[in-house]
Amino acid sequence: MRGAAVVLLALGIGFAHAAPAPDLAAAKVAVAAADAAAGRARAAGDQWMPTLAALKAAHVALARGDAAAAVTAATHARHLALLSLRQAAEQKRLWRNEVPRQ
Amino acid sequence: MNGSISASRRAVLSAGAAGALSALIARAAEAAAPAAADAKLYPTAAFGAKTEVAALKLLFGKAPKASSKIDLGVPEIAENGAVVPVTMASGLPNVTAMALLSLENPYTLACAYRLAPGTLAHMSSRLKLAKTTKVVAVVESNGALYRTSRMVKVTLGGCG
Amino acid sequence: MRRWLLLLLALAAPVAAAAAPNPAADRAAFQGWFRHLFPQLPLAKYVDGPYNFSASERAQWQQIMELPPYGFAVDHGKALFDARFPDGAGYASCFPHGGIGIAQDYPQFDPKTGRVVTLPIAINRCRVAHGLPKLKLTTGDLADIDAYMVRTSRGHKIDVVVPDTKPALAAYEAGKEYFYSRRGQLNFSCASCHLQYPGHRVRGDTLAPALGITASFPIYRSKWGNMGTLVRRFIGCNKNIRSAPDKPDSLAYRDLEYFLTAMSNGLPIAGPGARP
Amino acid sequence: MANPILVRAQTAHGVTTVACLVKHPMDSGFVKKAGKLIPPHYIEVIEFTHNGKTVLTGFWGPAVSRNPFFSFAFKGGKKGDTVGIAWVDNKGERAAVSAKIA
Repeated sequence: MRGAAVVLLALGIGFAHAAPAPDLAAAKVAVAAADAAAGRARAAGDQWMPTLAALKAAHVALARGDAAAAVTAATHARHLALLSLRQAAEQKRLWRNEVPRQ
Repeated sequence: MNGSISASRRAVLSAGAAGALSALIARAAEAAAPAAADAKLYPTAAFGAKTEVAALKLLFGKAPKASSKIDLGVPEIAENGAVVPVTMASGLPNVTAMALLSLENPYTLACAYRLAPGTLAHMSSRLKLAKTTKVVAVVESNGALYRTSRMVKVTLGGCG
Repeated sequence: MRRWLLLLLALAAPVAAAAAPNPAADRAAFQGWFRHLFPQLPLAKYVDGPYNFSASERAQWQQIMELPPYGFAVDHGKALFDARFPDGAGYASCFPHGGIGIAQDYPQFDPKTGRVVTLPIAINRCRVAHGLPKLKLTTGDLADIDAYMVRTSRGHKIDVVVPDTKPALAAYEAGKEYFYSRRGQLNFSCASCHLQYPGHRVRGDTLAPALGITASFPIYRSKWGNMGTLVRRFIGCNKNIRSAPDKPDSLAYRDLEYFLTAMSNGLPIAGPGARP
Repeated sequence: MANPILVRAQTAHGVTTVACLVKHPMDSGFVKKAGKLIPPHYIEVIEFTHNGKTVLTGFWGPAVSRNPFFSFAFKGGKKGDTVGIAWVDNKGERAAVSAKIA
């Protein structure tokens, strides 16, 4: 799981840097995608606080017109949300392993 | 006891300080106002001191000797630095004042007490300790100052 | 063929166990786990939480309990509890036995709404029934009223009933799942700390055992400098593991409190409490 | 009741023990809330009397804990005697209470 996070983050950061400066339209798409992922994490009952922090940073950057920063933060937020969704899905099965038995 | 007070007075006058505990309490006794606290008594300068030596000089006008006859009860590790139970007691005769100091706090002097005759040299209070520190207990007995100290470890809580 | 059959049975058994929630069996296993961890510790002592594991912390706590810091809250809570509503009624009218000595029966499952009702939520329901606004569920006046009602119940044995109905058992099971599910960026469950590592330290703090943990709430926490309900602590725990907390009146927290308190049935109410 | 004081005074074997809990924020002036320092607000002088006569005067600095607990003992004092407690803080606010020795 941690490996996956690193790869995803690397991809996200790589994308943000490799692409020619993203425009506001692209930033809006990225923030909307992050919002959607965070919404799914909330619905799954497993939202991470760092997701919310990154999401807020993305919205703030978007509001002041900094498309590059908005894309970076939104990508980070989306990946964190996806990780929490994966954790929630795993725990649907795994939680019973922690229950003490007689 | 009278001797101690006048000695303190002299010391304070010579030190040019405004707030000697002994002298101030002598005034409180003269005023004898029941169930009222007089803000003018507060030894402001002593509470602004940043070292033990300065605080004791301003408060008592003298320096303490080490004593094994003071029981200072502090936890080895504080549960929470904001509420550290501290007890002090002394078997020394004729105790007229007691004080607690925390050497690593922004201001060294934590609290000071003036005891009337018949009041026991035994008390319990709770202090804030900013970090791991030596806590010093000071007792004025028969006009002389005595001190003892103990370390308290203050850890950061993990469970926000 | 026989081997296949055995394997099928082995696979089916845990699934069957999962299908039918059984609070009594869960409680036996839960309390059994703690007896296994601390064979010397009598059941009723669990309500002292972290103070079972360090003589020095226990001594500090006992000094603080000489004149407990929640004293103001209990007095204030009693004054609020005894005050009349504008319609002439009072909190006493909303509860059995006039609200005195009943904290051990909460949380309860309300079949009408299909929801778990904790004591703080019941206090707010009483207000709403008499035309008053709800109070904040985490701290302040409501925590003080809670403190007073819990104080009148001290020593009463916790007796949370999970009715043998589908919705009640579902709420119970949801609370159980919440307790054991890892969440947050740090990947901790409630059980990770309070079932697997009670008595161990997280930096400066000693972890309380989950058994009996609800018995001392609401608590005066030195770190807060005032009173807080169990939900306030849930929120704090969630933040500690980098998990976005739920709303104080969320079903998640109600169900969690339901499960957690039901696991402590038989232990005495010890609240309100004082913690670092 | 804005600033209550809880008192317990008990006498045994000729010694009276007084314990009190004082409701006060005891703000040190070093703690920040929302980025701003909370101004210092602490009790400076606390006076304990037995039947109107001072038995102990305390001087507190900001290092005394919030909602302070304090206990001490004095010789003498009978059941039914009055113990008085009065304090004044650095803002000039004050409170007083008296209790009977039990």
